Amino acid sequence: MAARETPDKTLGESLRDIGLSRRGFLKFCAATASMMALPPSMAPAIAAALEQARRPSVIWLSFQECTGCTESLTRSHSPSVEELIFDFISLDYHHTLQAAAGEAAEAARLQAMEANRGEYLVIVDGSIPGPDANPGFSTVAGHSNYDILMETVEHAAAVIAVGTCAAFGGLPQAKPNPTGAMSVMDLVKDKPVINVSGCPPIPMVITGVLAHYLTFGRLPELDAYHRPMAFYGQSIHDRCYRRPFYDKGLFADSFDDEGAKLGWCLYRLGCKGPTTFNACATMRWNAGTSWPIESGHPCLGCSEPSFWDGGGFYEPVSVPIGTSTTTLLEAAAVGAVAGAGIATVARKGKKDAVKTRQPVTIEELEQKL
Amino acid sequence: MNGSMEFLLWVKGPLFTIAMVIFAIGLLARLLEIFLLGRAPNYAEARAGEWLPGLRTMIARTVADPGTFKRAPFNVVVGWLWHIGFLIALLLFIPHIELFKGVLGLYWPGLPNPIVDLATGVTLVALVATLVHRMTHPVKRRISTTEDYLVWTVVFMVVLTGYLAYHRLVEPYPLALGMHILSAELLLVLLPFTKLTHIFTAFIARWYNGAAFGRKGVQS
Amino acid sequence: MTELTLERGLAAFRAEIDAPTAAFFSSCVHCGICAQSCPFYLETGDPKYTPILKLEPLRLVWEAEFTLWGKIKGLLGLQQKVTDAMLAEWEELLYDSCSMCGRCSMVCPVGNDLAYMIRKSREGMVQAGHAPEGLINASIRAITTGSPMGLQWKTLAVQIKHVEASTGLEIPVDKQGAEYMVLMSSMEIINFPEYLEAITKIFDHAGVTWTLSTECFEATNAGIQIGNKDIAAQLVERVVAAAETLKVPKVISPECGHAFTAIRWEGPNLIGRPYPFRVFHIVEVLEELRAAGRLQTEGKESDRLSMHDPCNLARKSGVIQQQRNLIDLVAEDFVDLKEHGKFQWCCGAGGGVSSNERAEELKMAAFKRKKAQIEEVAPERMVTMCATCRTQLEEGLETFNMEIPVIGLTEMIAEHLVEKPRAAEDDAEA
Amino acid sequence: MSERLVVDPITRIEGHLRIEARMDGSSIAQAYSSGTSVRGIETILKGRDPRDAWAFAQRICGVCTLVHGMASVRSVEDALKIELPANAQLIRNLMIGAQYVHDHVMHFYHLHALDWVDVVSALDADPKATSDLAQSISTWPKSSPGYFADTQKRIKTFVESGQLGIFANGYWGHPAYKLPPEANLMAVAHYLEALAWQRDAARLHAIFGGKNPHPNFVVGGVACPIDLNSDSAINAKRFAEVLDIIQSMQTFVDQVYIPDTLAIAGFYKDWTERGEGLGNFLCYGDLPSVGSMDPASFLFPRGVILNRDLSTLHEIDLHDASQIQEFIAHSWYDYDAGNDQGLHPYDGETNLEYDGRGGVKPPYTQLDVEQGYSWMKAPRWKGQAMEVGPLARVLMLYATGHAQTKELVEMTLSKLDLPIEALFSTLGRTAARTLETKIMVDAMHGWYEALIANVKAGDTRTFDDSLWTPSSWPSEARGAGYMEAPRGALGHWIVIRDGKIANYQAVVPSTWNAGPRDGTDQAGAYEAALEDNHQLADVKQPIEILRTIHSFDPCIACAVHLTDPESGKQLQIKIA
Amino acid sequence: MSGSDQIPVSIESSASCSGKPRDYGNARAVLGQIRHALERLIASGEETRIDLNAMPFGPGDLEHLTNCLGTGEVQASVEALGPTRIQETAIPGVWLVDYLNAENQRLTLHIEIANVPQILCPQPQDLALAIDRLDARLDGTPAPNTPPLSS
Repeated sequence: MAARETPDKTLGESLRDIGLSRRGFLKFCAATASMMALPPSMAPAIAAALEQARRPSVIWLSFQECTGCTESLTRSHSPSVEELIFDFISLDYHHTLQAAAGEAAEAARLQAMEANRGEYLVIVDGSIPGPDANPGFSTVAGHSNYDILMETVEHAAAVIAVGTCAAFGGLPQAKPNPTGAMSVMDLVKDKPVINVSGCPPIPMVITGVLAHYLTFGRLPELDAYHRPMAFYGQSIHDRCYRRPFYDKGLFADSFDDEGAKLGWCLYRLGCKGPTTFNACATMRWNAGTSWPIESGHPCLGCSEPSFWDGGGFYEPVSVPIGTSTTTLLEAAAVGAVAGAGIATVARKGKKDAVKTRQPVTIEELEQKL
Repeated sequence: MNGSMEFLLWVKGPLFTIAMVIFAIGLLARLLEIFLLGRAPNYAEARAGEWLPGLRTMIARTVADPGTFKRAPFNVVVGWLWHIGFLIALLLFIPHIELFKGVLGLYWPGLPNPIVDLATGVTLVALVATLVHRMTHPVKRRISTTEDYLVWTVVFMVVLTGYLAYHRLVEPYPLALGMHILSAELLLVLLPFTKLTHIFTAFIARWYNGAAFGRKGVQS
Repeated sequence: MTELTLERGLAAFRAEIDAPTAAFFSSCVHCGICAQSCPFYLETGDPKYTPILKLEPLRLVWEAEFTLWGKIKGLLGLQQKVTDAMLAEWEELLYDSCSMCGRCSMVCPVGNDLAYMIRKSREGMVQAGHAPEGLINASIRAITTGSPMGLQWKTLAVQIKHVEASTGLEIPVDKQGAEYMVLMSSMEIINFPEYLEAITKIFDHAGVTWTLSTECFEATNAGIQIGNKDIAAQLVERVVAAAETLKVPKVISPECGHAFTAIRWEGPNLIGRPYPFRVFHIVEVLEELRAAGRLQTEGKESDRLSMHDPCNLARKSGVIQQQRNLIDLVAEDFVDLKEHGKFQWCCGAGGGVSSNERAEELKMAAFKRKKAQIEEVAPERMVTMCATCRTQLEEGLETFNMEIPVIGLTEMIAEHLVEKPRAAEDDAEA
Repeated sequence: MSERLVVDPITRIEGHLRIEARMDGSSIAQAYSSGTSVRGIETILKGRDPRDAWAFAQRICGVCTLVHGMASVRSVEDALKIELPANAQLIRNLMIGAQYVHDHVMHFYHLHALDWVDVVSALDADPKATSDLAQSISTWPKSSPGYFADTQKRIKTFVESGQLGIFANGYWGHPAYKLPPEANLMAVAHYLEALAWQRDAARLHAIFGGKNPHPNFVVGGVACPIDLNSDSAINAKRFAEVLDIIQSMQTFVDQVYIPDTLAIAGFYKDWTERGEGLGNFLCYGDLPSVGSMDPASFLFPRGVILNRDLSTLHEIDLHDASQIQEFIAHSWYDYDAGNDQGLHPYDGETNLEYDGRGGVKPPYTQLDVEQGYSWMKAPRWKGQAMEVGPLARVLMLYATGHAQTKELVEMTLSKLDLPIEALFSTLGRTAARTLETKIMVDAMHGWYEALIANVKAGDTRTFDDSLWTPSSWPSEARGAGYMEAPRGALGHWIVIRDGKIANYQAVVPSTWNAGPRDGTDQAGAYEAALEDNHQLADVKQPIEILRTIHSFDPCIACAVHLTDPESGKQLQIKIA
Repeated sequence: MSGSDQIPVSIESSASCSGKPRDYGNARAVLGQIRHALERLIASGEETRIDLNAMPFGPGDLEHLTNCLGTGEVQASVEALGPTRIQETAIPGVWLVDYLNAENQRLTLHIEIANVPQILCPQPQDLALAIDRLDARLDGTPAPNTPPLSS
């Protein structure tokens, strides 16, 4: 049963094998283009590419995580998670979904690495206690997360860091970072790393990135944070349907006031949309049902690095972090003391000047003639 | 590693606090430096009180007398334009109001962004004009110091980075926003130690002026 | 043997700096608008005459010794120091090219009172030995002779005789208990004897009791002009002593701008106590008489008149409407210069410039501003109420070949007084 | 020393769990449960805004996704004495209900089923016979022979591709698999259907909370306003969507989940004879019908059952320092005042200490179970280990005479022909989960109707802003936020000082269940259950361990606590 | 079962595009885009597809857009990988193409500005086989394992 042969069918072929017509294939390509945030005119290119593509092996490593990213993946509807794992990729190691446990599970990982050397994709969710942290902070099968990661990525084609923990360190790395948590790109330097950030990421973005790799065999265009531009190229704020209210200066001040009910901008309630780059505003969540701002809650900014330490979730973006009025009053007091000091010295200088002042006399003036 | 976001959080966090602390220390020091010097008693019989004319001058001096307007229209108009534009952007842009609310607990209604945006654009143009004026007008060129150019640069940077960030003309955005906040912090830090203090002391100066003249029966 | 030194100068600067000065220097944004209000800059076009620049020595002392930032700069060795050479260079800027007219104080957008600081700067300049020769001479003369022009009582006594002869009225001298003690300026005594005649007539007409003092007849104050409070105080003390001796409740300053501000505004502070009497400019007194209906005039001047407000009287002392009310009494065709009152332009001679021979050229240059103003309204004659201004106007207009006579307001009033009923006069004489 | 059997990773769970078992022949003599990953969220929470806490706490777990956020906002609300608008409580109940139904169904099909269902065996099934089987147990429409043939073909294509993906290296063909091929095929078909169904179920969270996983909450209510006339609020269209989702949940539970559970259970009745464990059960109670957290209005009652004694229910006080305590005798932590005592969560500490507390340097093959062997603490109620979760709740409901529960339990027992004692077992636990899902989905209709009634009566309040601003808070406050999470009793304890979090401790279901031994060598629930009558058919393929462990639905990320940065304890060298 | 059916459901006026002007109407921008696309179609025959999933629509925007476009005469459905529903709008040449998966969840929603939506056209590869297939049927032996044509 564990026998393994290199699959020799392309994705296009296997799709037709399960009864997909050419129209169906066309439709699939249209949906894929949409999912990859590509213009619909790209569908033919996708079709051509898919005729060449094969099911790649994917190894999913879970480290310091909450499984939210996996849960999110299961919410993907285009393609669905079952289509993804049965038709498009070979998910050879994934703690939450795989049947095998213990030694058998670890063996599955090693087999996949061996059979697909240099070609498999590694997906990581969760941060990793760095090489300087206590390796005991997070282990699987007795091995530290760090060792497992480095061992697994060594012969990988590319690494996809799914979720903000894997991409940027996320929650474990939030101050004071008790476990020395690090992101994948902090640790993996010699492989292409794609960050699919979000807490969790939008499921369609996870599958969209996979689809892109699957379709074109290369990484999509990435931004400065190694995130695919197609999804993270624009801010929530710029694509938010409430943006016109922001521009008009109409804001909700509470969660069920008139403004909230009328869908006014949530900036005042702390929305991090202006500094957050993600596709929530267009792709939305759970089959387009809604997204946080549509459901009345300000954006937390979860796809951005260090968002946990980026100031209170209910403080507007422009409010500084941790500057207290008390500090300022103290500073003002120090300033008052300093000013008083300077003034006292100056006054003394002035007084002395007055006291020791010699009146000008005619004789003195005459000398100047 | 996470570059611009870390930069943003740093400028929004510790650096902002540092800037505000330097600002508060510097400003208080400056104000006390002034007030503690005091004035000598005046024994001459006053023609009128000091307070009212002083207060009037504080406000009235904002508007140039017609003669000055005629002789230096550029100075007056451009000065007005960028001051007003700057104040609109500073005080009536919603994110700034939220900042004041967050730091001072005071808030007021803002203006729709397109208006603020327009004001900011005008301010930028006017600021460039002031620089050209400073470099070409004989008097201004003669009296300008390094500080004048430094202060101009900082003020211009504040407005420019704000404009760039708002229009997202610099990527990544946290970098753009961070630059804006950083230049604003630079402005805050420089404020008490440069001519920027006039934001506060001009009103004191005007009061003294108005009071001195008012005492003699002239509304200055 | 003491001498004036840089150290004394710096100490004087230091002693002069007060809260307003600090507020002013803190606020300057180098906008250059003060230049646009300075006749010396406007008419020469030389930016070094920009008013704020004239204050650089005082500003440097303030920055170095009165500010946190200056202290820090000092520690870093970045703070510029005031040197003797600098003060020497600034002497021209602080004396020759500034009449302390205060117009810049009126337009500075941040509200800096620049004239106030020029006055303070001059204190330091004198202590450092950097005052113009002309003003030093005037000061020495004023102290030693009682008049900056070296005038003696006997000269005035001759004038008194003249006036008494031509008017038939007695000029009261050293008369205790008079309402007013009248002060004169040397310039008036020498150049405009008609002034004494005029007030004699007017006071007689209005029935005002007044007196001159042999102890002190001179109100001008060279100490104010050179900018030294020691000399200025000595000169003020003479006035105060005379007024106290004669027990007058009121003292009238002559038609001389700086004399008025010296005695009216600076005097009490120079001697460190309030006066036991009040001080008026003659124009104020005349206006008071007019308002009380005590001036009966007849006939009006029919030619086109305009008026020059002396800076010290108008902008710096708030006497603006009074002279207009008075001129309306006697003139049909009066037209104000476009900028007048508190926004008037200086004639160029004030603040000691006229006593500073070396500044002659600048003084005439500055006058061009006034000239242009006069040309704008094209009057047939100019009226003013300050001997220095009047001299400068006359000289200036002559230099530029403008045939516009200048007259004093007081004389003009005197000329229009209704003759006392002949009968009564005759009776009296009889 | 006898050989230790190690299962690590335990897969098809949330988080990182390791089981070590000391074998006595083929029987488990002693079992040790270890959480092997730590993040430090409680430590990270210190000093932050209590209103933000829910978002941090929620990330304790993405499977439970709602529960920690809920417990967190409740802890702040308890501390500040905020009473919710009734609508907010009802919306929260609906969200909790959706969480239960979603979570339990996914657990059964995607995490637990492969312990009972042999996927490979399904290839041998006759689609027609499968169809007959399906139709005999349920009216679920997707039961045609063609449907099962398609499913079979799909699996076949998949298997023949040579890439087995998630099914690679399963214990296929293990003698412990007892289902006939047709039942296996039916279950595999439902495995796939449930994957599709759960996507729809999760949409309820998206409607009220903006997304799932990790929907949004606010202290003082819910973030979504209600306004029937607004596009941008919960309006009539949204309500209709909610009702659709509830109905689709109900249909699936009634027609698929319950019949499948019973059908599969029928083949594994021997699993009612093992895996009981402690016999002590604890519930905090939950699902109020009013705005306040009044236990009297709870659907799930509160109490403790000791030694299977359903006749005596013991009261719980979450604030009582002597009742709930956490011990660390075998955990990689240090307590400032000594490691032998227990600490009530208000005073709880989380100082990481791996090396000094017996942590074995990785890579390791065996933990030092004499010392610390887990990142989980050992919570105790009055010193006693407790089991929490669906079985505890169903027993509480049964003991308090909840009519629907009694009916469901009796129906189940009679269908399977089992005595009531059968509940105290691995299979009993799994069945209890199914039964409470039914109770929950029915209750959701009631909350929905109550919500609609309020809105129709003109009450659209969803948020109480009276204590929103930190300046309106007392300088010090403490509160316990609790809920019945799908995996059991969950509590968050918060201490607020000057508007900031001074201390934060979560004692979670999987800490109760998966925690290690305490100082008196009292085993945790997993350990006790594994020590109850477990013989392994093949020690190389310890499927029996997976069955019992999975019956608890482990959620290990939840269970693991974290550091205290101020103490710097990690750096201290302990002198023994 | 519930009272939701008694809740008054407010529906925006569907008759005209002007309707209630919305404050955040991104629909309006798309309508402008459609207009330009129509011009291109008429001028040069160039077809345009707009992916509405990529639009930052607020609640109600899509309804506004579809209400404005109205309903035309042609409706079609393609059963492949779940249904795809094609609806002509009241504007000739403007089609709504709604791609759904087997669970009726939307994969993506396109507006096509074309004479005939692409998915309705026979695919070239299928067309190449058309004669063979017809011949096979004429022979009475339908070729096995051929993808079903949409009916």
